[in-house]
Parts: sequence; structure tokens; C-alpha cells
Amino acid sequence: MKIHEYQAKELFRQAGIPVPDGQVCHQKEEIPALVASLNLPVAIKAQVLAGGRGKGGGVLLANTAEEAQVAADKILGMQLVTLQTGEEGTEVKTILFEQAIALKKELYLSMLIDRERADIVIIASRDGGMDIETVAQQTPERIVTVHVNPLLGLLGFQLRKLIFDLDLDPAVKKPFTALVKKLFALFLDSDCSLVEINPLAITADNTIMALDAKMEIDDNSLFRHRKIAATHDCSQDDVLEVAAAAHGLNYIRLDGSIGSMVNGAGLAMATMDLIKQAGVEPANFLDVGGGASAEMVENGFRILLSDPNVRGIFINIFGGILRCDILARGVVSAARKVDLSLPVVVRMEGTNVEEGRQILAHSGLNLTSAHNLNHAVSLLTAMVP
Amino acid sequence: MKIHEYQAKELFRQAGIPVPDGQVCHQKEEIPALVASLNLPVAIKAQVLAGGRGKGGGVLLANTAEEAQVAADKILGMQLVTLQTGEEGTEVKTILFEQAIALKKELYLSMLIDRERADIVIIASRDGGMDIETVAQQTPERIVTVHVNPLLGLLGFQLRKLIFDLDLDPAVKKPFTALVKKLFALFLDSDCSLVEINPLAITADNTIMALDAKMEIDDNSLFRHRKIAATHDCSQDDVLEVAAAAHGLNYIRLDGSIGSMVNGAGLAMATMDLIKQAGVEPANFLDVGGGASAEMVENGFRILLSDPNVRGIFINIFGGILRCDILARGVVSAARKVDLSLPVVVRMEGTNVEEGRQILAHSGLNLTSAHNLNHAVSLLTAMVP
Amino acid sequence: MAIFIDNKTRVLVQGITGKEGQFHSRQCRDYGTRVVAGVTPGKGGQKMDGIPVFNSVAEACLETGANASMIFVPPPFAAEAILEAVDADMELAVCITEGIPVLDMLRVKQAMAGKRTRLIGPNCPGIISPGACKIGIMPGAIHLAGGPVGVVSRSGTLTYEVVHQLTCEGLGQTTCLGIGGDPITGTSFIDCLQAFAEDPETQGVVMVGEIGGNAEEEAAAWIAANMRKPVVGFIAGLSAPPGRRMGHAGAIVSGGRGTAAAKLAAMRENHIHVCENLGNLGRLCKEIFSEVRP
Amino acid sequence: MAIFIDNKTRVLVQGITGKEGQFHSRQCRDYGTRVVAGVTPGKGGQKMDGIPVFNSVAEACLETGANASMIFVPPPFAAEAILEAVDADMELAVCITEGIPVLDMLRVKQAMAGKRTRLIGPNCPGIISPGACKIGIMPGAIHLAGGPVGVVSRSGTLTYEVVHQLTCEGLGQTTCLGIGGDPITGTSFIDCLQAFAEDPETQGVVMVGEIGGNAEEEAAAWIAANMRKPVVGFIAGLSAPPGRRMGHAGAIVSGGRGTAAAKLAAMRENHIHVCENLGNLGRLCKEIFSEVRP
Repeated sequence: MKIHEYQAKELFRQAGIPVPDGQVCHQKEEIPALVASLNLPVAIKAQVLAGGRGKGGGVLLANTAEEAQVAADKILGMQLVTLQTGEEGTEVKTILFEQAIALKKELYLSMLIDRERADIVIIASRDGGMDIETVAQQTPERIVTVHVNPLLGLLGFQLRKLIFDLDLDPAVKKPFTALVKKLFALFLDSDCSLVEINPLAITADNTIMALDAKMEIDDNSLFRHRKIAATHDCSQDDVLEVAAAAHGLNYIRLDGSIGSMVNGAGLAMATMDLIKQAGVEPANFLDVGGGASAEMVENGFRILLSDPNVRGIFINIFGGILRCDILARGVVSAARKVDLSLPVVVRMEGTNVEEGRQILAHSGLNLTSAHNLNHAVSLLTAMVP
Repeated sequence: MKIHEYQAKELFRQAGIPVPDGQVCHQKEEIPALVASLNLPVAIKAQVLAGGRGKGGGVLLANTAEEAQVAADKILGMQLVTLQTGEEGTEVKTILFEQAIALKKELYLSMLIDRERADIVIIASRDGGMDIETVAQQTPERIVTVHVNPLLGLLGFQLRKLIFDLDLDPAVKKPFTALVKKLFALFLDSDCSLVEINPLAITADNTIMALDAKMEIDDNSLFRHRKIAATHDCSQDDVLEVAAAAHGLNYIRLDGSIGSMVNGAGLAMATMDLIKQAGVEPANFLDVGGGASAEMVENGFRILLSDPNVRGIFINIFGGILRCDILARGVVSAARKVDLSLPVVVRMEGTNVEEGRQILAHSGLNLTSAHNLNHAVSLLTAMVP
Repeated sequence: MAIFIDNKTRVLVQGITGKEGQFHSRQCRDYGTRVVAGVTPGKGGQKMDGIPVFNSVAEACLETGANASMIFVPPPFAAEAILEAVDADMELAVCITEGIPVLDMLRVKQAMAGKRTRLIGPNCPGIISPGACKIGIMPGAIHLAGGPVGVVSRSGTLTYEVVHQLTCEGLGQTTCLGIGGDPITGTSFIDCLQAFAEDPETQGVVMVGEIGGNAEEEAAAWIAANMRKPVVGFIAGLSAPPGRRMGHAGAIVSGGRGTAAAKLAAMRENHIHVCENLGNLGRLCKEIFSEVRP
Repeated sequence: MAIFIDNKTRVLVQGITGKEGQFHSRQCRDYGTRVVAGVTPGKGGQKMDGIPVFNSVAEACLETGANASMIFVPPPFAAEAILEAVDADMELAVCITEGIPVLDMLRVKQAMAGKRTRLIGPNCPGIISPGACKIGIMPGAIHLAGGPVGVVSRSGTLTYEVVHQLTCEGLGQTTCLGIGGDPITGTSFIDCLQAFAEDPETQGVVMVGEIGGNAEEEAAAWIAANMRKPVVGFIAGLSAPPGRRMGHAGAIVSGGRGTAAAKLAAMRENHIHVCENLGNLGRLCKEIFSEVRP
């Protein structure tokens, strides 16, 4: 789960990690009062979960109250387009006013899970403010990485490596060390999958301060972070994805025209790939889970039908233990309930597969049984002209 | 480093581990005022570092103020003899008045370092109040052990094992679990080599309480436990051992008549064994350290000569890198300084060993060179008739 | 022969009295697995369908000689359940549980270094040596005993699909296992490939990967250097958009890493027989593995 | 041949700029050890007697190809120094430091499970393969190169005594090492015995134990089961009183465990040649090892 910059900074503040003074604003009407109360100069920053805000015009600097008012008016409510949002962009519903900081150096610092080594990797660079992947490609020698065993925690030599390799000024060592320790503790305490500070500023008076804050919390850990989970901003998620999640369905919306409903994530991905191989584009990823009950199928139908781009549906259920006659009855009943009119290809596997096919064939609905995956692909190809 | 029961209980209190209300008393004059302030019944407990106090009469129970006064008068200042003190006993300089607790069950609980497995072992038994080694011999099935990896800490199944195997009443599970967790945290935080609660009481109202407290702190860790180190009660240590420690000498007083001064602990032990094999008894263990400077030798002499039982001295220095002529000069000069009159056998090894022997032989002092260990043994045998 | 489990494996089930635990314990036993014990703290002394239940794994092992554990413990407690199996020195722990926090699994993984226990999973369907032993939630009936194919996969139902096609082609399986869809898993592709390489009955392997991480790339390099048996590879997620977690916690393309295209390329470079079209997998295996049958 | 170190071993010294570190680095180099680097954080870029100093072990390894570390870091920082050597994937770390808190060493020992690095010590004199490499504080001159005897001990100067007697009898040594006097040590008697058993040049082993723990008992049992070369055993501390720590943190008889008598009994039961009198050790070895020389 991603959280907003201002939310991450609040967690930073609680953890003792220095951040600039800031004020959050959700409503246009609040702007004048806030602007009047600010120390200048001030940065006005769009609070969206997509990266690349700056290039999209989502971050502006104001030297006067007038400039701040104009900038805030412009950003709050704008449709912000970045590399990560797609063409339509995302609406800016919150902005952050933040005191601009006089800095003499910008660093990059992040922590994330290294799945191959099963540890936590700290990545730092002298080139703060730049995209880390660009730095990694162009000047890999300017990137420092340190691997931390979660059972041992951060060790002295690891902190020293960061300090030596970043070539930090001796005056900055202490505040830098303190910040890294606190950030690491926050990473563990909040079950982060990523924290990123870019830039991490060294100020004129050798303090150190997080000017930006990106934070992702491991979804699997949210049961022990109810407070953080409650801050989740659904407004920037796809409405269908939010609706699906409410039904416990794992759904991701895509751009194509063939919806799919599958049990199991791996098979669901493979099913999307099959749709593409049939010459059409998948409209979604949808994993209804191992069980595939009639209720799940019904909810799945509702989600798929809410997407106006969907022109046909492919149900691929590998039942295994599940009986196909029961599955088929569930599909038919669900299709009737949602008043399904789109063509549906059903591929199912499990006990009593023949009876299941009979039930679909005699349902009077636009349900076609596929005998196997290749048959399903040919049916899909035929489905959308 | 061992600490007193009352000191351990103070640490328990700070860690949130329940202990009975108690008052410490160092002076006879304080007894009446303390007795007047106590809730009765009360236990009066000698604060000595040796175990087995109860059997030696160091713990008495009083139901009335008069009884308390009598018991306190008796214990404070007594020469307490236990299995661990030797025949002369140890003087009781501090007593603890402690509220007697109504209990329905006594348990045993301890934590210590398991050197073979490199972890921390928790030992518990249903038979509180008994000597754990006796229980281990007679009814080993009533002892529960749990091994805790210090990197992982106490895990749920380990706590459950204690609870199930001790067959605890469900009402006691929560306070017991809380106590074990706190005790384990205290063990780690204070660098204990041992904590022992015997008995651990389950009171009538299902609370849990440490009635006794034994705690040993790893000597190597004292640099990070200055506060605890400062509470060390030297009054119960051998005066010579205290004096030796002040000089950085590793000295342990024994009962024999031949003192020894050796560089290195293993060789010092082996040297004691040689003295015994020579038919005489070692008066001490003394490791002057690898370096063996003239100053160290001089300090060593002073310690050895302070023991009136010592009738002869065996110096066994395996110099290796050290030059024997320098060592011999150091020994001679130190012997002169301390006005040494006892016979001394010197066995040394290193460069210039012959010159060293010449220096000893011409010193005019009662210093005899041994050519090797067997020669030294025969000289020792001859030394004390 | 098979890998990791066979008809001598004695299985206990952690969380046997839960809904899932009960259901799949029965399914496994009905398949022929020796399910000798269950563990549910506080329910020691009870029985579940005649299977004795214990308060701890250690006790269950001591009393029943169990050497493998199937874990159906809810996510908040699952990491500890694995550590309990490790502490009891089990040979094998198969953790079915989905949704364990990744930091918990980091700790488990680090704590298991140098220990005897092999962990399969978590978030996996389990492992089956057809006809001998099934520890997991896969449908037993789709499998065909007797080899010659080993199957290893990061997925659940996709594995069943693969196995089903093999069985339809008359290709039996030595052992099929899902290593799990999480970022951190106990057993890797390489661990399984190595075991299959050493298993005399296994003549070829199907390896089913998906987007995310670089386990497939590492496995491909290992295969090129070490594997003499043919390997058929499949990768799910060619059409998956970057930055989105495709159901499995581990199935995500991030920072340009973990794409299906890169994995397929690595497979091709390392002489793995890549299956482009899932519908043809069974037939492709038939061709390739038929050639090598003795 | 020798065990653990030979003339190809490339040594770095952690804490090279301290008093002890400087002195013994020189001594080791003068003995012929390839001392290729030193590490002192903050002194990277300097030289100590021509030996380049680095800020970190990883950097020193990268630049100099060091594969073994000698550690002279003060007790509060020594455990981390060992972990730094482990993190840099050193083959060997020899920790001389005395006085490391035992909880620090528990953590180090647990963290080293499954890692490549072998730790010798802490609180030990080090290891020497006479004529080839010395990593430690022992006097080099008392040793005699060429074998056939291996020496392993929990002690320092007592080891020198033993080696000296061997040399006086004309018995050379393959490798001599002190595993350390602390309760927790990286390398055990058994690790060394196993290595000596596999070393073709080593014809027999002297094992020097002392009171405390049960490492000698375990080693004796291992010897009976696995060792075909003769072993001479000595135990220090027969006259030591229980409950007192005899200098070494690990040398203490507590709760009736760890007595010299029990250790000697275990040695005798397991066909180890027990030396009763330290003065006769060299002669005893001469008798026993002369018989087995090829």
C-alpha cells in the first residue's frame, strides 16, 4: 500500500526524522488562510500516489504569498499527468505547503526488501534529486548499497560504509547516522516494502532533512498496522478495483476488451496471455481465489460488466477438487442474476466435466464451453470480430 | 558478578516483574523503626552472595513485631555458614525485611547461557523451592527446558511449552507469560549469565511473584552496565582477591602453602596441578597476563606475600617473545623491593634463557632456576618439608 | 523415486483443527499420505478424524515420528509456526498459508540458515509425489504416478493445468511442487532442479515461472551450467502491466526488473525448451520427454 | 599441508593501528605471513609499515585479495568486527580479543550459521602452520615446521608450553591453534580434529583442554567414533575449586559440570592417550607419535 508524501512525513516526524514544516490542504477555500500563515519561500506539492510529479507540474515554488496562492489554486484540483498515471492523469485532491529549505547538498536514500538475498537493502547516492535508476545506469559507482540482516539490525560497519562511500562531511556524520538508524527502525516497525527519501538534504547548518518521502507498506502486514491502513486513500484507485477488493476479489483493470475470471493468480496471468495470443486484448486480471463459489462468480460478473470496454468474457476455472456440474450451475445462476448478455467462453476442469458442459449448453445463455485451452483461444478469436 | 537478592529485586521491580514489598537494613540501630513500619507476617533474609542461606539459618519468618526484632537482631551481623561459604562462613552485613506472601503454588524458573548450543536456556519446574539439581536428578520429567535463539527472541511456542509442561492453571497463563517475557528482556538488557527465581510464587489471587532472586552479570559486559557494576559488594570477597583485581591481576585464593605466579590462565591452572603433583597444595591461582612486566611481577609478589599461608613461591613464565634476561632482572628487582625472604622456584622460557638463569643465580636472593617443569616439581617437593 | 517426499514421509498438520486444515488433512489422508499427527495449541489430547492432536510440534514429533509438517496457520502466526517446525528439527515444512508479512519471512529465512529443515512455500499449493504422498491442497486425481516428469512452479492452479496436460498426454510425474508466489520462499527453483537432477526416475522437468524477481533467470543460468536433463519452461504474465501486483505478492514487475520477456530470453539463452502457448504445453512435453525416455 | 592456513593465506588485520595490532602484525609479517592489509575505520589510505590500511574489511578484501582476518579490536566492538569479516565473506577470522560479552558472542555464533567464514577464538592466541603462516600472538620461534603433530588447545601460554616440549623432542607441528578460553568459540575441538583427520601430513594430535563446559567430552566421543590417528590429551585444572572462574571466562566448574576428572575419564574411555603430568607431555608424544610415523 502506497501512502502520500504528507502521511509518510507524519510517520517520519513521529520517528524523529527531520522534515520541513508543512501544512496539508484539501479544499480550495482553505488556501488563503494557509497562505497567510506560511513562512516563505514555500513549496506547493501535489499529493498523488504516482511518481514524477515535478515534471508534470505538480510541484511549484513560491517566493511570495501571491505566488503561493496562484500555485496552490493551480495544483489543487488539477488533473496531473505523469509517466506513471497514464494519459488521463489523476486528480489532485490534496496539496502540501512546505517550507523551502536552504540546502548545500542533496543525497538519495532508500530502503527496500531484497527478495533474492532475503534481507533489507539500503541504497544511497550522492546524486540526490535524480532518478535513482538513471544514476544506476549512468554512474553506478556513485551508488552505495548495504545489505542488512533483519535479525542483526544495522551494524556499525554498515553505517560507516554509507558515510565513507558517500564521502560525507565529518560534521554531518552524526545526524546522518541518527537519521539512517531511525529510518531503518521505522522501516521495520511499519513493515515497509519501500521507503525512499529523494532528495535527502544537507542544510547550510549541517542538519539533515527529508525533503521528499515515499513509503510503501507491505499489504500482508496491514493487519498489524490498522492506523496506517485506515489512512489509505481509495480516491486515487480505480473504482472497479476498489469495488472488487470490497468483495475479496483480486482485480486489476486493463485496457482491453475481453474480460477474464480465473481461479488462481498464476493461471489468471496465463489466461490474460492466452487472450492476447488470441489476437484480442485482456480487459483485466481477475483472480476469484481457489474456491470459486457461485457467489464469487456472481461478484466477478458484476465487476467485469461494470467495465464498459468489456465485449466478451473468458471464464477459466481449474477446479481440481471442485465438481464441474456444481461450478456450471453456479455460473448459470450468476449469469441470470446479473442479466448477462455478453458472450462468455467457459473453460472448466474438474470432476463431472461433461455434465457441467451440458448444463452450460442447455442454459439458454450465451455460454460456450471450451474443451481445452487451445479451443478456448479459437473461440475467443471468433468472439470479437 | 553476583549481586544481592535485594539488588536483583530492585532490577526486577524496574523491569515490571512483581516482587514482595521489602526494606533493606544495614545497621542494627535501624531495626526497631523498620520493624514498626512493616506489614506482618514478615520474612527476614540475610543478604549474602552464597547460596543455601535457608539451611544455614539466614532466613527466618516472623509473625509479630517482637519476633521480627529478635530474628533481625540474630541475622544481621551473624557469621553465616552455608555449603558454599566454607567453614568460617561469611558475615551478614545486610538484611532484607520482606512481606510474607500467601501462596498456593511454588514454581522454579531460571535462565542461563547454554555454551554448547550458543543460546539461552530457560529452565522451569513445578517443584519450586527445591534445589533444581536435586529435581533434575530425582524427577527429571518435572523439569521443562526451552532454548531461545537470541536473534529471534522468545517465541510463542516456547512460552506455550512452558505453560503446557508446567500444567499451569489457565488463570495464571497471562501473568506468567508476561513475567517470562520481562525476565527474558531483563536477562538480555543486563547481560546476565544467570537469573534464577526460586521460588516463583503463584499467589492465592492468581498473581505471580518472585519470592527469591538470584542474578549474575557477565563480567565481560560490565563496561556497558556501569550502574550495576557500581553496586558490587566487595565486602564479601576475599581481601587479597579485591587487592589483586585492583592491580589487574587475576588471582584466586586457595588453601595451600605454595604460591604461584604464572602468565596465562591455562598455564596457571596447569601450574597449580603441578604443585599438587609435587605433593604440596597450591595457595592460589594467579595469572599475571601475557605481558608479565616487572611491575606485574612486583604486584604479584605483594599479593602472594600477603597470604600468611604461603611458604614458598613458584614462578612459571612462558615468555615466548619475552626475553628471559629482562624477565629475570624484573623478578630480582621486584623481589628486592618487596623484601622477599621465602624460597622461590623460577621456571622461565624464552629468548636468552641462560643469561636469565645466571641473573637469578647471582642475585643473592633465594631464587632457584628450574630447567624444565619436572625439575621445578622436584624443587617444589624439596621446598616444603 | 521422487524428491523431498515419498511413501515413508510421516506428516503432521499445524493448524489441523481449522477449517482448511481439517479439509485438506482428510484429502491428503484419503490420497494415501501418512497423516500421523495434528498440532493445535490447547487442543492436545483431542483427535481429528482419528488423527491425534498435540499442543506442540515437538511433542507430536516425539510421539508419532512425524518428519514433515503441513502448515495451515493464519498469517499473523504462520512465521512462528514455521520456526516451531524448524525448532523441532523437522525434515520438511510445507507452508500453505497465504499473506504472511514479508518481514516475518525475512526473519524466518535468515533464521533457517544452517538448519536441517527444508521449507516449501509459503503461499504455495504444496508438494505431491503421485501415488506416494501428497502434502498440500492440489487435487490428487489429476496426477499420474510413475514419472518421468518433475514439475516445479511458483503458482497453484497453473501448476494443476500443467500437470493435467501432462497426465492427458500419458506423461506421469515423479514429484510436482509449487514453491510459492511470495517474494521470499523457502525452496528455490534451483533447489528443486538440483533434486530432480539427482533423482534417477526424473527424466525431465517442467518449470513454470511468472513475472517478478529473478528466480527464473538464476535457475536458467544454473540449468545451463549443471542440468543434463531436458527442461521445458513456461512463464506467466507476458501481458501483465508493470508496477501492478498480479495476485501473488511476488508477481510484480518493478523498476523494469522481473519481466516475462527477460525471463523467456534467459530461458532461451540457456537451452531451455520454452513453451510459448500454455495450450500446447502437454504436447511439447510429450515431444521432448519422449525422446529422452530410456 | 596444514589445516585452515598455509603459505597462500592472505591476511588482513582488523585494528591494525592499535598498539597490539601493530606489534603483532609486524611479528606475523616477520614470521613470513602475507599480511596484505589492515583495517581501521577512518584511517583508510594510510600505511602501517608499508601495509595499506582501509576503512572497511570489504574494501580491503576487494583491493588486496585478503582471505583471512586477524582481529585486534577492543571488546565493545569486537563482535561487530567479526560480523564485518563474515559479511565480507572471509574464509577465516581469527579473533584474539579477550573480554567480549557472552551475549555478543551468542549473537555472532547464531548469525554465522550457514556462512562461509570460519571463526577461530575469540580470546585465543591464534593459529600457526609453522614455516608457512602465523595468524596470532604466539611466539613463532618455538615452533618446528614439517609435522607430524597437530596441536589444538583452549589455552594460550599452555599451548606454547606443549609446542615447546614437542619441538624439544624433535616433533614438528603441522598446525597449532588455540580455540579460545571463552564459553562461546567459533571453532570447536571437533572441527579441528576433523580437519587434522583429513590432513595427510598430520600423523597425530595433541589436544589440550581445561575445566568448564563439555567440549572435551564431546571431542572424546567424536574421536572414538571417527578418529584413526592417535590423540594425546591433557586437561588443566585438576586442582581448581568449583564455582570459581579460573582466568578464562569459560574455565569454571559449575553445578558439578566441567570438572577435569570427568574430562580425563571421558578421554580414557575413548582411547585417548592421557598425559597426567605436564612435564612429561613431550616425552609421551615422542613415544606415541614415533610409533605411527610412516
